[in-house]
Amino acid sequence: MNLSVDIAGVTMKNPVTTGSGTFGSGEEFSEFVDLSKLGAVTTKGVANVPWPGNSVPRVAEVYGGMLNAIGLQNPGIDVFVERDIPYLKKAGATIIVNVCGKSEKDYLEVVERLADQPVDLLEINVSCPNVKEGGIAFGQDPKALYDITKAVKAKAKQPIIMKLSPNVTDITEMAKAAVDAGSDALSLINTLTGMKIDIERRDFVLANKTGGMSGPAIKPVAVRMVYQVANAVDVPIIGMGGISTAEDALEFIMAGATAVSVGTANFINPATTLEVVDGIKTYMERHQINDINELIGCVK
Amino acid sequence: MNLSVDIAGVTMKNPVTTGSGTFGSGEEFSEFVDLSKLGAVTTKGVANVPWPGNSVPRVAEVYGGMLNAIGLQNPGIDVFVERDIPYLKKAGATIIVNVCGKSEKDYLEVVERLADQPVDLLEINVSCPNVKEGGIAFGQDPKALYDITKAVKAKAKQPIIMKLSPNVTDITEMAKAAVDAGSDALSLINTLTGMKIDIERRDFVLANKTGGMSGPAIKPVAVRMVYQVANAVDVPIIGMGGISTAEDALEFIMAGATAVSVGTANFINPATTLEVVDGIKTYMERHQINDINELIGCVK
Amino acid sequence: MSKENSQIKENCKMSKKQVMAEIIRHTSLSDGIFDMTLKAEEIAKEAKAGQFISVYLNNKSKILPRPISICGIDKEAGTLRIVYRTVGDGTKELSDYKEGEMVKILGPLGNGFTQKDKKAILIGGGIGIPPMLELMKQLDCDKTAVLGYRDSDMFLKDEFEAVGDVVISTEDGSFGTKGNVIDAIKEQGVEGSIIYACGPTPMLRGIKAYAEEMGIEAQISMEERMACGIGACLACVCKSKDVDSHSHVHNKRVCKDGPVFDAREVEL
Amino acid sequence: MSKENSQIKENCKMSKKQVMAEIIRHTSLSDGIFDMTLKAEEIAKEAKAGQFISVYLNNKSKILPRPISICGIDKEAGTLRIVYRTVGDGTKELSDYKEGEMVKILGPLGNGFTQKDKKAILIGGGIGIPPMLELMKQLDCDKTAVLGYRDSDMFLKDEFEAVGDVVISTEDGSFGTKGNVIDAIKEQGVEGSIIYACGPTPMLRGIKAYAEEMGIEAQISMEERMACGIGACLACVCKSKDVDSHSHVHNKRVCKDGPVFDAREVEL
Ligand SMILES: Cc1cc2nc3c(=O)[nH]c(=O)nc-3n(C[C@H](O)[C@H](O)[C@H](O)COP(=O)(O)OP(=O)(O)OC[C@H]3O[C@@H](n4cnc5c(N)ncnc54)[C@H](O)[C@@H]3O)c2cc1C
Ligand SMILES: Cc1cc2nc3c(=O)[nH]c(=O)nc-3n(C[C@H](O)[C@H](O)[C@H](O)COP(=O)(O)OP(=O)(O)OC[C@H]3O[C@@H](n4cnc5c(N)ncnc54)[C@H](O)[C@@H]3O)c2cc1C
Ligand SMILES: Cc1cc2nc3c(=O)[nH]c(=O)nc-3n(C[C@H](O)[C@H](O)[C@H](O)COP(=O)(O)O)c2cc1C
Ligand SMILES: Cc1cc2nc3c(=O)[nH]c(=O)nc-3n(C[C@H](O)[C@H](O)[C@H](O)COP(=O)(O)O)c2cc1C
Ligand code: FES
Ligand code: FES
Repeated sequence: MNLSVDIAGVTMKNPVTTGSGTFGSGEEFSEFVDLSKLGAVTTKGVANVPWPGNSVPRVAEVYGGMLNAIGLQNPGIDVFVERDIPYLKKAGATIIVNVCGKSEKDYLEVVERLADQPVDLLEINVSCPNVKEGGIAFGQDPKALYDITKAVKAKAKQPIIMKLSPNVTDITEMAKAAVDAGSDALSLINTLTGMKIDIERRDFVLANKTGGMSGPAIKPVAVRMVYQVANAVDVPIIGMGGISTAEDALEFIMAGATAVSVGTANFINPATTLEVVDGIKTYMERHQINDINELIGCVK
Repeated sequence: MNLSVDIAGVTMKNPVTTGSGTFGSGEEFSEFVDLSKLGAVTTKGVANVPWPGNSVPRVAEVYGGMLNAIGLQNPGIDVFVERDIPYLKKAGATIIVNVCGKSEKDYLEVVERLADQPVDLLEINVSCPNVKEGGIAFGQDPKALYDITKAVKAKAKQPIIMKLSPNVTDITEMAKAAVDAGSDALSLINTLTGMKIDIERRDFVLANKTGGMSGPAIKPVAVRMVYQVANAVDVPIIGMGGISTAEDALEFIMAGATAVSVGTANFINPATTLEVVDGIKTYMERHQINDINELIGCVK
Repeated sequence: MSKENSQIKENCKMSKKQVMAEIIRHTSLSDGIFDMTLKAEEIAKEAKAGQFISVYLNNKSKILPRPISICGIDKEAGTLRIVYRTVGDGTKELSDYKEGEMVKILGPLGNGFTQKDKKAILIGGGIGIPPMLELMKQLDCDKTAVLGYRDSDMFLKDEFEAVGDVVISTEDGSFGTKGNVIDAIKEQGVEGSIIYACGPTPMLRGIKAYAEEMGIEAQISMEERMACGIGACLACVCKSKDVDSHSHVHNKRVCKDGPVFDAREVEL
Repeated sequence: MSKENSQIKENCKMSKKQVMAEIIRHTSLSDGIFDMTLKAEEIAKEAKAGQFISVYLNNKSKILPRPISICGIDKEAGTLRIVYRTVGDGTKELSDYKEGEMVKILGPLGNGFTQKDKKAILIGGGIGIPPMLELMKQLDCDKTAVLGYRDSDMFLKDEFEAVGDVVISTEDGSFGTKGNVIDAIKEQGVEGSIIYACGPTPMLRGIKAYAEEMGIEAQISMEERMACGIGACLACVCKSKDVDSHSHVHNKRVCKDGPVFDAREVEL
C-alpha cells in the first residue's frame, strides 16, 4: 500500500503533517509521537528576530473549537536554526518550516537564512490574524499576496507553500494570485477570525480582543475552500482545519488535498497525528485502495 | 425593567427574534412559543413567485452545527400575503418579512407587494449561499450591495434591514455600503459556506455540494463581525449566528447588537426563543440592570 | 385520505412535546438492532401508529435530532418503544445509553397511518419492520403482515405472529419466500384491499407499482434528512404529485405532511 | 533551582501519559468544592507534588482540557486525587460525573515543587490549598502549613493537621487570624527558610514581596489559560525576569517551565 505523497518534489512518507503553531518544533510531542513516522513536521512560525507575542489570556474555548491569539511568539531564526532544525533532523523528520514576518524584508531574511539548511519545504504564513502589522494584510489582498509570493519565491532555495487565510470573499482568487506568483503548493486554511465576550466581566476573553478560531467547528469551511482551490489551481494542497480523525483527513483528501495537517486536535489527544495515519491505512485496506493518490480529489 | 428595543423606529418588546428560515412563518412553532411574546417573528425568505428549492438531501450535520441548502423554497408572495401575514397578525406578532430574489426586479416586486401590508420591517436577504443566481452575488460585492439596497430602499414602505453575508473579506466595507445606500438597520450573519463529504459513498452529503453553516459552531465569527460592524456604522444591528442561550444573546448585545435572532437552536429546542428572553431577564435582575439598552455595545 | 389527513393534523395540534425521557428498557434485538423503551407520558398519550419521535443525543457536538419511528405505544404505562439500527455515529452513541439515563425527545411527530376498516396487508422491510408493529396491534380487522428480512435473523417476528398472520421473505432464502416482500405476497398469495408499508425506497417503489396494478390504496412511510422535524425548515421534502399545501411547489414535507403518504401522492 | 528544575524535566521525559481514568471516589468537600480520586497507575507512578493533570470533558463541544493540580498521589493504589472548585461550565460538568465513569486525563504535567531540606512554610489560599497537601505529606522536615480560607468552611484542614503544624487565616475572621495568609504568618509568628505556595495572584504577589523582605526562597505555583498543557502552543505564558529557554523573550510557559516558579523569576 502506498501512503506517500509528493508536495512540490518533496516526498512525504504519508500525507499527515502538523498544523503550524500547534506542535512547537516537535520536541514536546516526541513523547507521544515518533516524529520520523509523520509525513512531515510543520514548525511554529519563525521570524527574523524573537517575537514576544501577545498578552495573556491568549486562548479561549469556543463551541467545538478554540480561539488563539498567541501573536506568533517565537525565538527568531537564529535560535531556530541552532536548536530546532538539528533537533528535527536528528529525530528523522521531514521538515516544513513555517515563516512569519511583519514586512517583506522580515520574510526574506528568514527565507535566506534557511537557504543552506536541511529543510524540505517552506510554508509562508501570510494569514495570521493575530498580529497587527503584516501577516494577514498580505493574505487578504490578491495583489499584496502576489507580490510577497514573488519576492519569497525569488529568494527561496526550497519549494514554497503559501498559507492562505479563510477570511476572504473568494479563496480561489487568492490561490490563483499565489500560484501565478510561483507558489509551489498551498496550505489552507489558517484560522477564522472570531471573538468571545465574557458576559460576567463584560469584557473580551482574549487580551487581543479577537483570535483565530480553529478546531472541529471550522472543518466544513475548510473542506469547502480546499475543494474550491483544488478545482481552481494546479498545485498540491495541504489541507487543514479541524482535522481530528482519519475520516476528517479523508474528507480533505477527497476534496482535493494532497496532504493534511492536524492542528488543534493535538491539544485534545497528543497522539492524533499517528492515529490519523493508522486510520487512513485502515480505510484504504477496507476499501482495497493501494495508493492514497487515487483518493486525492476523487469527489468532484 | 425595560426589555424593549428600537429598530429603525419599530419597537420590539424584547430583543429576541427568529432566524429567517428556521421558524417558517411561526405557525409550526406556535405550539411551543406564544408568538406575541417574541420581539418579532422573522419569516422564511419569500420571493415574487413560488420557488421549489434544491434537491434533497438539503441538510447535513456538522460538528456543533449544520449545513443547509434548502435553496429558498417558498410559496411566493401571493400565498404569503394571503396566508402567512394574516396568521402572524392574528397571533399578535411583530413581523419582519425576509425577502429573497434572483434579480433586482424580483426583490422590488416583493417589496412593492408588501407596501400596504401590516408588516413592520423588511429584512433583505442578499446573502443566501444556496441559490445559483442572485442572492449572495449582491452580498459579496459592495457596489452590487449598494445598488440593490438603494433600489429596495426607494420602493420600500417599511424600514429595511439588509442581511449581510459573512463570506467576505471585510464585513465593515459591506455594512458601510448598505448603510450609505439607505439601509435602516443591518442583520448579520447569514450562514458560512461549508461542505461535507461522505467518505464511504465518496460523494458530497448535500445534493447542492455546498451548504450554509449555522449553529453554535459559527458564533465566534458572528460575534466578531457584529462587533466590527457596530463600531463601523451607526444603525441598529440584529445579531445572529449560533445563539442558543441567553448568554449567547448577551454576547451579541454587548458586542453591539440591538436585537438578536435565534436560528438553528430552534431545531434543538423549539422553545429556545422565549427561554432566551427569560434568561436575559434573569441576567439583568442579577446585575441590577434596568434597561437592556444599557448593555448594547457595552464591551469596547 | 387528504381530508382525514388534515383531520389528523388538526388533532395533533397542540400535542407535540419536548421532554427528557427516562430509558426504561434497552436491549439488543439482533446484530446492530436495538430496542429502547422510554418513559414519556405526555407523548405516549398522544402518539399514533406510524408517527415518529426526534431523538436528541447527549453528545453536544451533534445538534440535529435523529428521527425514529414509534414501534410501540403503551398509554397506560406512559411509555414509547423504538427499535433502531446503528448506522452512523448518532445511533451508535444512542446504543451506548444505559437504562436509567435520560434522553431528550420531541414528539409525537408526523401524521401516522390512517386506519381503514379494510382487509389489510402490512408490509415492513428491514428496519422498516418496527414501525408496522403498533399498527398491526391496533388494526381491528383482517390483516396479514409481510415482513422482509435479510436472513433468518428475524427480529420482532414473534411479536407480529402474536397478533396476526405473518408472511416472511428473506433475501438469502433462509426462511419463507426467497426474495423481497412483493415476491412473498405473490408466492404466498397474500390478499388485501389496502397496504400499509414502511421500508427502503426500492421496496416502496415496488409497492407503489404493485398497489397501482392491483388498484388498491397504499399508505407508505418515507424517510428524509431532517432538521426541525415539525415542518418549519423545509429540509425533508419529497416530490409530490399535487402542489403541496406549504409552498405550492410539489414538495411535501416528510416530517409534517408525512411520513405516511398515499403512494399515489408521491414520486419515488 | 534551575539546575534541579532541568533535572526534574529530564526525569519527567517520556513519562507523560494520556489515559482514560476511572473515577474511584467523588464527593463534595464543601459548597462547590469537589474531591475526586482517579485510577491512573501510569500517571500516579510518575507524579510529584505540585504537578498537575489536564482533565478532558466528555462534553464534545468543550475541547480544551481543564488543568487541575494533583492534591494526592497514592503510588501503591495507582490513584491520583484532585480537588476542584466549580467555577464554570466545565468544572460544573465534571462535578456531575459519577463514580465508575471514565474521564480522559493527561499527566503528570509541569515541574512540581523542588523539595529542599529546610524549615518550610507551605502556603495555600482558597482553591490553592489542595495542591499543597501532597507536598505537606512528603516533606520530611520542619514544616508549617498556612491556609487561607474565606470563612470557617475549612476544607482539608484536618488532613493538613494530621501531618504537621497548621496555621489558619480567614477573610471573615471566623477562625484563626482575620485577614490573609501573610497576616497569619506575622500574627502567629510562623517562621521558615523556604516558602512553597499556591493561590490567587494577589496572594502570590504578597508572598513574593514577603519572601524578598525576609530574604528567603519562595516557590509559587501559577495559573494561566492553557491549550496543549505540554509546552508546545505558547498559550500559557507568564512574564519572567530572565529570558526563557523556549523563545528567549522573557515569557515562561506555566505548563512546562512551571507551574512552580521561583518567585524571583516571575513578574506578577
Ligand atoms: C420518519 C423517519 C423514521 C425513522 N425511523 C427509524 C426507525 O424506526 N429505526 C431506525 O433504525 N431508523 C429510523 N430512521 C432512520 C434514522 O433516522 C437514521 O438511521 C438515523 O438518523 C441515523 O443517524 P446516525 O447518526 O446513526 O447516522 P449518520 O449518518 O451519522 O447521521 C448523520 C445525519 O444524517 C441523518 N440521517 C442519516 N440517515 C438518515 C435516514 N435514513 N433518515 C433520516 N435522517 C438520516 C441523521 O439524523 C443525522 O442528522 C427513520 C428516519 C425517518 C426520517
Ligand atoms: C496549573 C493549574 C492548576 C490548577 N489547579 C486547580 C485545582 O487544583 N483546583 C481547581 O479548582 N482549579 C485549578 N485550576 C483552575 C482550573 O483550571 C479552572 O478553574 C478550570 O479550568 C475552569 O474550567 P471551567 O470550564 O469550569 O471554567 P470556564 O471559565 O467555563 O472555562 C473556560 C476556559 O477557560 C479555562 N480557565 C478558566 N479558568 C481558568 C483558570 N483559573 N486557570 C486556567 N484556565 C482556566 C478553562 O480551562 C477553559 O478552557 C488550575 C489551573 C492551572 C493553570
Ligand atoms: C495555538 C495556535 C497557534 C497557531 N500558530 C500558527 C503559526 O504560527 N503559523 C501558522 O501559519 N498558523 C498557525 N496556526 C494555525 C494552524 O496552523 C491551522 O492553520 C489552524 O489552526 C487550523 O487547523 P486546526 O483546526 O487543525 O487547528 C495556529 C493555530 C493555533 C490553534
Ligand atoms: C434551514 C435554514 C434556512 C435558512 N433560510 C434562510 C432564509 O430563507 N433567509 C435568510 O435570510 N436566512 C436564512 N437562513 C439563515 C439564518 O436566518 C441565520 O442567518 C443563520 O442560520 C445563522 O443563525 P443560526 O446559527 O442561529 O442559525 C437559514 C438558516 C437555516 C439553518
Ligand atoms: S425537518 Fe424541517 S420541515 Fe421537515
Ligand atoms: S498550554 Fe501550551 S504552552 Fe502551555
